[in-house]
Amino acid sequence: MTTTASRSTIFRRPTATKGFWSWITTVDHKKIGVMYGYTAFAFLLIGGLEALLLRLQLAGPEGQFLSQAEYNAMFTMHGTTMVFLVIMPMSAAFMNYLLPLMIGARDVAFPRLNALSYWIFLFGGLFLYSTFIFGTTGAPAGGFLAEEVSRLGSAPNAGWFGYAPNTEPQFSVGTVLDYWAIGLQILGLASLLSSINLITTIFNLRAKGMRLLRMPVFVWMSLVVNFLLAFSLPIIAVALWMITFDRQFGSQFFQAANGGDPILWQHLFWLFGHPEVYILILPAMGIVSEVLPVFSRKPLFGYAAVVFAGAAIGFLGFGVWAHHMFSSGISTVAQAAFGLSTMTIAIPTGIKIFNWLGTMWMGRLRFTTPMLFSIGFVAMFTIGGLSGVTHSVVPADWQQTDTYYIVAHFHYVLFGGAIFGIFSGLYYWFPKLTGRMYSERLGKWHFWLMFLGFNLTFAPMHWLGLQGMVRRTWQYASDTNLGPWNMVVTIGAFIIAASILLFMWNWVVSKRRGAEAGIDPWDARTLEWTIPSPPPEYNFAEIPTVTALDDFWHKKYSEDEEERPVRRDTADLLVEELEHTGNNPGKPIHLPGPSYFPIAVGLSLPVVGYGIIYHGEVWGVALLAVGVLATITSFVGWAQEPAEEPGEEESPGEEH
Amino acid sequence: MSEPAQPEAHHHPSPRQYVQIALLLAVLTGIEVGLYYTEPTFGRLVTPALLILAAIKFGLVVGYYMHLKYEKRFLTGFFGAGFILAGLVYAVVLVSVLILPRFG
Amino acid sequence: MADLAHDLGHHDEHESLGVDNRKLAMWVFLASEFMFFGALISTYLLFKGKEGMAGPLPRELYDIPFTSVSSFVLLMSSLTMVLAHNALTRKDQPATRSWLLATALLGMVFIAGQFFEFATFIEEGMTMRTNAAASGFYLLTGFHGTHVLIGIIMLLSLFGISRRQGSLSGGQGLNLELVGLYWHFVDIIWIVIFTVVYLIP
Amino acid sequence: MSPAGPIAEKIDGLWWLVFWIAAVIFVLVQGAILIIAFVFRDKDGRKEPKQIHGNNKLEVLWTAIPALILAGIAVPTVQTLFELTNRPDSALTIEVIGHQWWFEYVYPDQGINTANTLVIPAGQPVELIMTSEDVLHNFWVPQLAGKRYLVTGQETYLNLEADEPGEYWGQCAEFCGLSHALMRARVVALDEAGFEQWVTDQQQPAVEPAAGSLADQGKEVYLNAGCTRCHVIEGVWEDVARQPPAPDLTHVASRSMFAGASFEFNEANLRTWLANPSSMKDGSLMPNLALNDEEITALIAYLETLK
Repeated sequence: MTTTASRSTIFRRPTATKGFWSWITTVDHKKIGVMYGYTAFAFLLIGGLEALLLRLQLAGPEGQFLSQAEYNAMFTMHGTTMVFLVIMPMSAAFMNYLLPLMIGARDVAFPRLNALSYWIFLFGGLFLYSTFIFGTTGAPAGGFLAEEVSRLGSAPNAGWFGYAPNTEPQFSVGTVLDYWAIGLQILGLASLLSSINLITTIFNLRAKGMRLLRMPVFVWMSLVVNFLLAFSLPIIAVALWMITFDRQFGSQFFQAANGGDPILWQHLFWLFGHPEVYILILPAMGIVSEVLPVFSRKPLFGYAAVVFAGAAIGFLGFGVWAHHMFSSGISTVAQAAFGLSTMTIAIPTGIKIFNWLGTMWMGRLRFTTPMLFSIGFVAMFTIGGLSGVTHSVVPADWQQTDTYYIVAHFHYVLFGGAIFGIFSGLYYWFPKLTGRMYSERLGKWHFWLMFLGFNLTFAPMHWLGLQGMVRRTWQYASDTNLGPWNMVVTIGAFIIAASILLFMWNWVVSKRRGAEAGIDPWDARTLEWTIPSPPPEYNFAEIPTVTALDDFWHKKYSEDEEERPVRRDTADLLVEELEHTGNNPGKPIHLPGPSYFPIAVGLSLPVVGYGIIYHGEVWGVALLAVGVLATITSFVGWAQEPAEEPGEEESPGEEH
Repeated sequence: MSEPAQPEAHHHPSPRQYVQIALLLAVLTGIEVGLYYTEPTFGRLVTPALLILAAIKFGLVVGYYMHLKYEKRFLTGFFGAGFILAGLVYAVVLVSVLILPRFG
Repeated sequence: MADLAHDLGHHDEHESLGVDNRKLAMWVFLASEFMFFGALISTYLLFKGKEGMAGPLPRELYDIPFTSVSSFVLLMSSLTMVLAHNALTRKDQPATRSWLLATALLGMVFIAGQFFEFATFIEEGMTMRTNAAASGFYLLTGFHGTHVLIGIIMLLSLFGISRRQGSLSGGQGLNLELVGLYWHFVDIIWIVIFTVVYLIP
Repeated sequence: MSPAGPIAEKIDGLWWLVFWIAAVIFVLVQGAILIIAFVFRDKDGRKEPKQIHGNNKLEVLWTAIPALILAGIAVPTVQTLFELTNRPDSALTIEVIGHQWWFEYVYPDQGINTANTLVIPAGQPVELIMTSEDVLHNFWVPQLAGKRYLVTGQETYLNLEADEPGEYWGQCAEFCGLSHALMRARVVALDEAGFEQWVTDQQQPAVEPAAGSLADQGKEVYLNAGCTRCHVIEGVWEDVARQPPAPDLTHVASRSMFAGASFEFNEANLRTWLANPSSMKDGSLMPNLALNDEEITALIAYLETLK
């Protein structure tokens, strides 16, 4: 260790590159991506379980399966988990793992910041779920409970949107909503840090020659998503600070009696909320735009149109938020304006759908599982989009908002859209991740079973909503004829659960015993298929130079006079050579060393969270102090630790 | 904006220029505070004047102290994007909560 | 001004926008901070003029001369910050350190001014709990103060590194520039706050 | 959806217009997907596809056509929107106040205060001026009009009209806490004469029970078991400790539903309710007064006389 850095090593810098310890201190974007993926999948199972409990309660009229408190906790946690702990981190898994590979970089711009984002996310999620152990709730002030709220019921119970004033201390007694507010605050911070990291990576670490309009569409969609994250998360951070101060320090932001304005919460929440739902859907759109061309053996139809449509959706996302509030009594002029702006968003979405159809037109379609999921995405997302347009018509929305019609809409868009897109991506990049092929038969079973279950579950919700079934209702009267269709929905939900089990079985078995996949099983078009799978830690032995969009395809194929691709005779040789050089690079490659500090900061933030919640007690204040101190010392320690870019003059010999 | 002196080739404002800019900022702040006290007389004119002064100070600090004037164009683009987006979005919030309810 | 630290090693292999990663990240972070402070400022503006609220309103208690002095202090700290940065480009380490310290001290004077102002308001009966406008005011100025505090910690750690290592070079040089950007940003936010919150009726 | 009033009909008309446009697009797009999947599937001998990159004419086309369709939808949307939200001048105004888990209706001109069941004249526009005492609620009767929030500290307006006399069901549509599902609304539309009769009945003070009867004992229980802390019965007990007061019981029997219009006003439901209110509506603000059976029987007898 050279003199300059000696003081920084209070304890020796971690050097493990294998085994458990290497995962804890890793800064490798691939390991972080894998960890994001597995954590998100674990939360998907938990969120799915919550959904099944909800469906059992609603299977028949006047159900008694869950108590009112438990039902409210389950639907809130289902919403919060699926949005913040499943789709966002799963998109982060794809972005972290694939962005550097697709743009020809060795790692993200700030590897340790990337690790920090993951650890803050993980411990933020665990902090949120610790409400089931420590959280307390009860009847509103002055109310009486039928019986003590069970552990299952002591979780945030004011909806994933947490409308004020129901979240005020006098209506939400106990600590569960503090867990919700501070948990989301920590998760928001994780996404904000990773968005800044990825924006810098996309702009500054592209392969030579890869101009912006030569980047794969998934990279473009990630760029738009990260800008949406960077600009929308601060808004929810302010809103969450306001509700935390209202609950903990008695501020009057949403106390209507003393000047506060409950509608302000809705404005701030949905100002973040709508860009948020585009953050959930755009990565899946990016995945579909990568999968469709490969299995149609045709370039993406209208690349520039798809990219600009994505950017337009991202930007317009900031101008439509009040369509969630049409019936909340905002002025008629505002309702008209937001209704029209919501309609304009349907146009770029339409462009994307037509361009996907254009991609498949005249293609040579191979119906592998990723292709099936992508076509499923296009079909189901169209239904979600169309039902979305029907409630941009304001008077119609007065009938539809807060009913199961809206539940159907956003499940068609989020489940039919994002989850289908994510499964398409998981199957598509499975060979790259593991070096083995998944079982096509199991994959198809999984798709058709999920497709059936999905439609059985969410199609009936459209007319349930139109017949007057209200959202978040613990039960519905027996004289309304909503019972039969609700039973169908419950059965559908269990079919989806079965299909998820099929996926898990396929994943676990094929990871070990799947057939060898090689580096380019799909004869694909983007850079991540030019390196060995699973990719070595340094990704590219030689940073590639890119001359055109879908450069790898053009290296493998030339075009005859009818513009039909003809495989170059050198193509197979090229693929073998890429595999060979990929595995043994010429010169040694410097890689940023692992570090303790990301996990240290990640651990100290929830301690601050507990401190804020229990600042009333002495040990709460102590916790707060310890947490803040730990955060600062970890950051200061981090600043001392040289990031160890290869160009460091004084310490070329540092271990890596 | 008044340009005290054409910045030399290596586009670093010299310390002397920094001090000049600082003085200019101080003067502008003084004018702002002065305007505050004339509020009863000028009435409606004060608010726009204060906003313009604030904008000038904003521009001075961002342009010279944060060196945005000499940086590449897209940095101004990112920073401007955040500023304009915030301005637009919160203007709409303020309008729809404070002004539009009057129209019913 | 060219980056203080020469572009680090692997930049030439990549198609980049020609700005160092950390500087690009800082500018994007500052852009997103606009949304943060924008939300706080617009919340205060919403509640500022509301009738029918209990207790003293912030605008009744403002002490404009006192606040304009602390605004002046923050403006001057921007000057000392930029002089520190200028000194570093001339490799004049002692001057850099003294200007850094000056900036941190001015920052602390500003924070002291804020605490004093909060103390007088609380004495006059306006706390976080009095009414929505007061809550908005405290949250806004509180978060701005916290950002100034974080800036001071960064300035002092730079000062510490510079004293211990005798000089700021390579990566740390760029860090000084980034802390400078952050500090100026906190200053221009205060310029907006001072005008919109304090001065405009 | 079966609308039963002019406002709901306009909304329904608009909905079906947009629905059929969406249905047509649905058939076109899904059809295209199926055809593409079938025609261009990878059968053996199929040549490599032409590497088409895009077609600007097509791009312009499928940007313009959706824009035109949406413009077509936008015009009736804005028209209907402004039409339905202008406040009618000659309408019966009723104040609706939201509480945790029941709707309170005050008829300012007629001086009536009732709960759970909203009685309106058929064929006449009615304007609801709404606010809430605690959290956000959302008054919605699907057959008569769209839904509108009840916002704490603010007034919101909703126009309502029923063509024919009859009973129309509604519910609170905005999550408002533990018993949100049991906060229902029952709207009864009466013809002209019926409504006049109802108003005069409601304006009378409470019926005096016959001295010494079971109902009379019930009245005693009401007076000293603690009910008077929250419930008003005109002519018996008016000033109430708890502000805002609980539902006005002067004509409770005339409403045929109670506790957020979620339970039939019959002997069995009343008995369980009076024995332990939170067992039926979790989190209910009505305490368990630990009444014994006789007191409950007497109380029920008295309540049933309050037509």
